[in-house]
Amino acid sequence: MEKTFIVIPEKCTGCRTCELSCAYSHPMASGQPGNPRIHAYNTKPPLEKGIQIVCLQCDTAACMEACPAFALQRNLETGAIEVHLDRCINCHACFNACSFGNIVLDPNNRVAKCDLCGGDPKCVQFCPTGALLYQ
Amino acid sequence: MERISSPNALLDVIKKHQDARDPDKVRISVCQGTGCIASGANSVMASFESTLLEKNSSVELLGTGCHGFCERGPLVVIQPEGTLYQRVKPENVNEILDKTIGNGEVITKLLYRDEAKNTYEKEQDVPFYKHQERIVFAMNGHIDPSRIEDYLAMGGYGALAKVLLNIEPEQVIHMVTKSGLRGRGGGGFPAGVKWKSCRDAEGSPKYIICNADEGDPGAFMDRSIMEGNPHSVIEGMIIGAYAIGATKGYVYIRNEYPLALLRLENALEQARELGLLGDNILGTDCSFDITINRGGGAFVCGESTALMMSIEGKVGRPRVKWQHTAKKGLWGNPTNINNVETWANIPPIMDRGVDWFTSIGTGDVSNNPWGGSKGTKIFSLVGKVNNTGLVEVPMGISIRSIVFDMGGGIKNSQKGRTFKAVQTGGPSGGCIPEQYLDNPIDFDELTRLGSMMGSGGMIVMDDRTCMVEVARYFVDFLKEESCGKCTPCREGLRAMSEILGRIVKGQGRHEDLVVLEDLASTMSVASFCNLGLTAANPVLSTLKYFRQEYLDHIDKGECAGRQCQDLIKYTISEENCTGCTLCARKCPTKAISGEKKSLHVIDQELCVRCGVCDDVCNFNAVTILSGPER
Amino acid sequence: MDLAKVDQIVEKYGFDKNAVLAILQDIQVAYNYLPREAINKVSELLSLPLGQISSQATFFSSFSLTPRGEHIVTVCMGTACHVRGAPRVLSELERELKIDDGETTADGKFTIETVNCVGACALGPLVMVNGNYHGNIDTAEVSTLLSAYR
Amino acid sequence: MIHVRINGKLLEAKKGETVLQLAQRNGYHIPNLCYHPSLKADGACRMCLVEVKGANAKPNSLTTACTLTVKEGMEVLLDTPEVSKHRNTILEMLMALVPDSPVLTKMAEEYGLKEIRLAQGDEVCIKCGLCVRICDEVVGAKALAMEGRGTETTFNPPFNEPPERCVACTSCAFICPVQCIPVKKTNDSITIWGREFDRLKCTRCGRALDLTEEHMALMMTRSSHLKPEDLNVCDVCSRKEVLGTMKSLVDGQITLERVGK
Repeated sequence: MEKTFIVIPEKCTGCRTCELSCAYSHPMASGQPGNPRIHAYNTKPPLEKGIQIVCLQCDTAACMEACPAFALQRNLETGAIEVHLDRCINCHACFNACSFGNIVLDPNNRVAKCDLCGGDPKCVQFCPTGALLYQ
Repeated sequence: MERISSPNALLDVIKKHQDARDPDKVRISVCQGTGCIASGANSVMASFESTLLEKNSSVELLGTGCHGFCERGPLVVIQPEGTLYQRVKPENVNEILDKTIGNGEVITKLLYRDEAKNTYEKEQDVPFYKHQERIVFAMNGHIDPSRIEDYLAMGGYGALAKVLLNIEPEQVIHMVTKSGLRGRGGGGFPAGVKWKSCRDAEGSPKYIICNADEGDPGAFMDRSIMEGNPHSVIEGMIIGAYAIGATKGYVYIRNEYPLALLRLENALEQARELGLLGDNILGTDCSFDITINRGGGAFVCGESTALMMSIEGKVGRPRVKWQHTAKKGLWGNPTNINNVETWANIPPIMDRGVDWFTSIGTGDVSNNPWGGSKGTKIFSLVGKVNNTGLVEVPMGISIRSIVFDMGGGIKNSQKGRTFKAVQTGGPSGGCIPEQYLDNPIDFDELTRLGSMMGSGGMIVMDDRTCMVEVARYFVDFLKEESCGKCTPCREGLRAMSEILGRIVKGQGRHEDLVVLEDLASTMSVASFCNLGLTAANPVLSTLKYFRQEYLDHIDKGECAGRQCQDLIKYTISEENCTGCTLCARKCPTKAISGEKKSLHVIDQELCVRCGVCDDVCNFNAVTILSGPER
Repeated sequence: MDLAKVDQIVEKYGFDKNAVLAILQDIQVAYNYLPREAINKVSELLSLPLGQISSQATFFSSFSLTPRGEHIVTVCMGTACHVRGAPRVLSELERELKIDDGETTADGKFTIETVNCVGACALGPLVMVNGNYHGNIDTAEVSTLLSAYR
Repeated sequence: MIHVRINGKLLEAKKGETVLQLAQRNGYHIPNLCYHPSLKADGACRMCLVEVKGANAKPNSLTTACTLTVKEGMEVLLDTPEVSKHRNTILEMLMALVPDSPVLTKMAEEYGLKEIRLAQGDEVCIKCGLCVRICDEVVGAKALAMEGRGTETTFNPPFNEPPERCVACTSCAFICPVQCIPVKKTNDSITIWGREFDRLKCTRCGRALDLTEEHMALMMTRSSHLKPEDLNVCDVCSRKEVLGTMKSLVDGQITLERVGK
C-alpha cells in the first residue's frame, strides 16, 4: 500500500518551514535553492491557523496529460508524478494545466512539482507542529 | 490482347509471337532514344513513315529504343543485313528506300567512318559495337518498346513463365546469389543476399522498389533501358516479387526522364492487360502490381532511405536506419530495392542459367557473392572521346579497351589533345589517371583505385581538362545536392567549395591542401549517408593523382588544363593565323579585331575567355597562355 | 488567381497525403510555376501543415516558386556537358539574355534554368528549350538557337 | 541484459537503448547538439562520434552514439585520437558557420580546438534541426519547416513568414542548443518567429498567463480533461480556490491571506 501525504490544517501555524525545507532540498542546477513546491498559507487573526497546499498526485493528472514530451512520469514506487527535466521542453503546459496551482516555476523558469522527495518528504520531516504526515 | 491464364499459356503466346516474327524480313529500325531524338530522329522517323505510305510499301518500320551510339545519331539500321546508317537526315530517306531497300545497295556516305577513314557496313562490325557483350541491351534496337508483342517475340517473359512453372522462390534467390549479380546502382551489394534477407524478414506486405532515380551526372543507361526495353525491368521485378514474396512494387523515376516514364507507363498497362501484373498473376497465387513515383530533381533521392521517404510522401532526406531496410523499409515493412539495370539482369539469368552468367566477368563467386564481379556492366562513355554513347561490356575489361577500342580515342587528337583521366562513379567516384588504363575494371578494382563503379558513368577527360576545376565542379554539384541534414556533408562541402573556388582563381594557399584533406577525411568517416561519405572522393582522388596541378594553380597561377578563366589568356599566333575572320565573327563580345587576310588580335579587356575562337579556328592559331607566360 | 486546377489535381490523386510531390509537379505543369496561393490551397485541401508542403517545394530543384518565362531554357550541367563546355554555354546565354541562371527576362519571354544531367550525355553540351533537346551547342550557336524563339 | 563496455568499463545496457543513452545513464559525457531525450535520434550534428569495436563492427569504425543501438559484446571508446580529430573538424565546420556562439566556443575550449581555418560565415543557426523536430514530433503544432537543401538548408516557419500554426509555446527557442531563436515577452504579448501573440489573462485576477489562445487550443487536443476554465486561471488563483474549499472544511468563518508578498 502506498503511503499517503496528509495535511492537518488544524495543526498548521503558517510558519512556512515546509516551504523552506522544500526549497533547500530541491536546488536548481546552479546550486541555488529552487522555489518551494508546497505552499503554506496562514489565516488572518484572530484565528492563528494555517493551511498547506501541496500536489495531490492525482490519479488522472492534468499535468501529465498536458505534457507533449512525456516529461511527467509517475514513480511507481512512491506514486509521485515526477518531472524529468531532461525530457522537458519548457512549454509550461503542465504549469497551466494544473487546476490546483501545484506546478511551480523555479527562478530559472523551469517547472517543478512535489516529488515526495523520493519517498521521504523533507517538509514532513521538518514540520515543527506535526501538521504534515506521510504514512 | 487477351488475359493469359497460366504460365503454360504464356509459353504458347511467346511461341506464337516468335513464330510470327520472320528473321529474314526487311526491317528498318530507327532509333527513337532520347539521344537520337535530340539529333532529329523524330523527323527521320516521320519521313520514313510518310514515304513508305506514299510508296505503299510493306517494309516494316520500327521505332526502337536507344542503340547506344548516341554520338552518331540519328541511327538507322536495316535488317536483316544489319546495315548501319549514321547521322541520317530526313532528306536521306528516299535514297535509303530506293537504293538500299530497293536494290540492296549500300550508301557509303551514311556509313560510320572512323578516324583512320575506314568505313564499316554492318552494325556488328563497327568497333563501338564489336567489343561489346550485350545482355541487358540485347533487344534494344530490335524491338519497338511500345509493343509488348515485340518483347514476347524475342522470348520476353519466357523467364517469368519458366520461374512460375518450375522454380521455387527460395531457388530463385539461390540462383541470383549464385550468379554473383551485384547491385548495378553503385553499392555493388550482392542482389541475392539482399533478396534473401527481405524474404526472411517478418512483416507484410513486403515491397520491392526499382530505383530509377538515375542521378549520377554522365550516366544514362537506366534511362535507355527503360526507354528501349521497359518490359525487361518489369519482368525482372515480377520475378523478384515472386521470389521475395512482395505484393507491391514501386518504380521511383527521375522527373527529367519524360520519355522513359511514358514507355514504362505504357508497358505496365500492357502487362496488366495480359495478366502479368495484378491479382493472381497468370492464374497462380502470386499477386503483384507496380506503381510509378516521379522524383523531383534531387540527387540524394537515389539513396535508398531517402528514396523511401520520398515514396512515403515525405521530403527525400535519408533517415536513420535502425534496422536494415530489407527488414524495415517502406512504411516500416520489409523492402528490397535494386536499380533498373539490376532488375533487367534478372530475366537473362533465369533464362540462361547461373553457369552462363558466371562465365562472364571476374573472380569466383561460387562460395562468396562478393568474390568477384559477374556479368556485364553498361558504361556511359562520354566526355572528350570520339564515340560517345552506351557500351555494355563484360566485367574485367580494361578502360583502355573502352576508351580507345570502342570510344575511338580522344576527340580532337589531330589538334593535339591527349588522354588525361577518366572519371567514374559519378560525384561519389574518382578520377583514374593514365597509368591504370590497362587495369581490368570491376567493382573491387575501381574501389581500389580510389573511385567506384557507381552507376557506370565514364567521363573521359583530355589534357584540356583542369583537374582542380573538375574537383570544384563535383564539390559544387554536391553542395547543392546534399540534403543539408548532417554537418560534415553540408558544411564540409561548403568549406571545400570556398577553398577550391579560391584555388581555381589563383588565390590558393599551401595550407589549403592540408585543410582539404582534413575535411575530406572527416567527411568520409563521419557523414550520415553514402552521399556524404563519398562526397570527398573527387577531391581525394584528384589530390592523389594530380596534386601537381593543385600546386601549379597555387604557386604559379598556372592551369594545366587551360580552363580556369582567371588564370588564362587567349592569344592568336602570328604564325598560324590566316586572317580568315571566322573568330572575329563568332566572338560574342567583339573582342577580336583584324583585317581580312591579316593577323587578328584579341582585346584582353573585352575578352570573356569563352573559348569560341579556339573552338572555331581551323588553323590552330589560338593559343591559351597560363601561368608565368601569361 | 484561378485555383480550380489545383482542386482538380488534388482530386485526381484522391486527396492522398502521400502524393504531395506528384501534386506539386502537376501544379507546376499547369501554372508553369508553383504559385503561393496554390501551395496554400494544397495544404488546405489535404489538411497538411504548410511546412510539409513548403519543405517539398523548396527541396526539389525542379520546382520554381516564382513565375517563369514563356520559354524555359534549360542548360544541362551534368559532368559530360560540363567537361565539354556547358559553363561557357551558360555564361553566353546569360550574356545574351542579360539575366542570371534562375532568372526571367523582363519581358517574360525567357527563363534560364540549369539541371544536373538530363541523361543525354553523349550530346553535350546540351541545351533544352521548352523540353526540346539541342545537342552539341557551342557558344557561337547560342544566339541562333534563341532567335528561333524570339 | 546486454553487456557493453564503454572506455573499458563493463556496463549493463537495456535492450533497444542507444550507446548515448547508456553512456548518459552511467555518467559519461558525450558531446551532442541535435539530441533530445524526448525525440528519436536523428544523427544530424555528428558530434557524438564514438569508436566501436566488437559485435560485428568494422575495425576502428566511427559512428554516432545517438544512432547506435547496444549489442552484446560491443566495445565503445569515447575519446580516441580519431574520435577527437574528427569531432574537432566537425566543430570547426560549425564554428565557421556560426562564429559567435558562446556554446560552441565553450565546446572548443573543452575539446582543445584552437584554430578555425575555414572561411567564416555570419549565421546564427547551426542547422541541427531540433526546433523543427520538436515542433513536429513533440509539441505537435507542426508550425516550422526544414526548407531548401544543401548549404542553403534553413529551419524556419514555412517560407519564413510568420507561422500560422505556431502557438507560442516557445519550446523551440528553449531547446535550441545555441539559443538563436529570439522570443520577446511583454506583459501583454509573446513574439516569436515574427508573429506577435496575445497573452491570455487569468480570468480571476487578470494577471498575464504564460499561455496563448492558440497554445490552449493545442493543449486541449491532447486530452479531453483539459478545459479552458481550468487552463486560463493562474497558479495563484488556482491555489486560492483550493484554499477556499479547504477553508470551508476547516472553518466557515475565516478569511485567508497569503503570508509574505
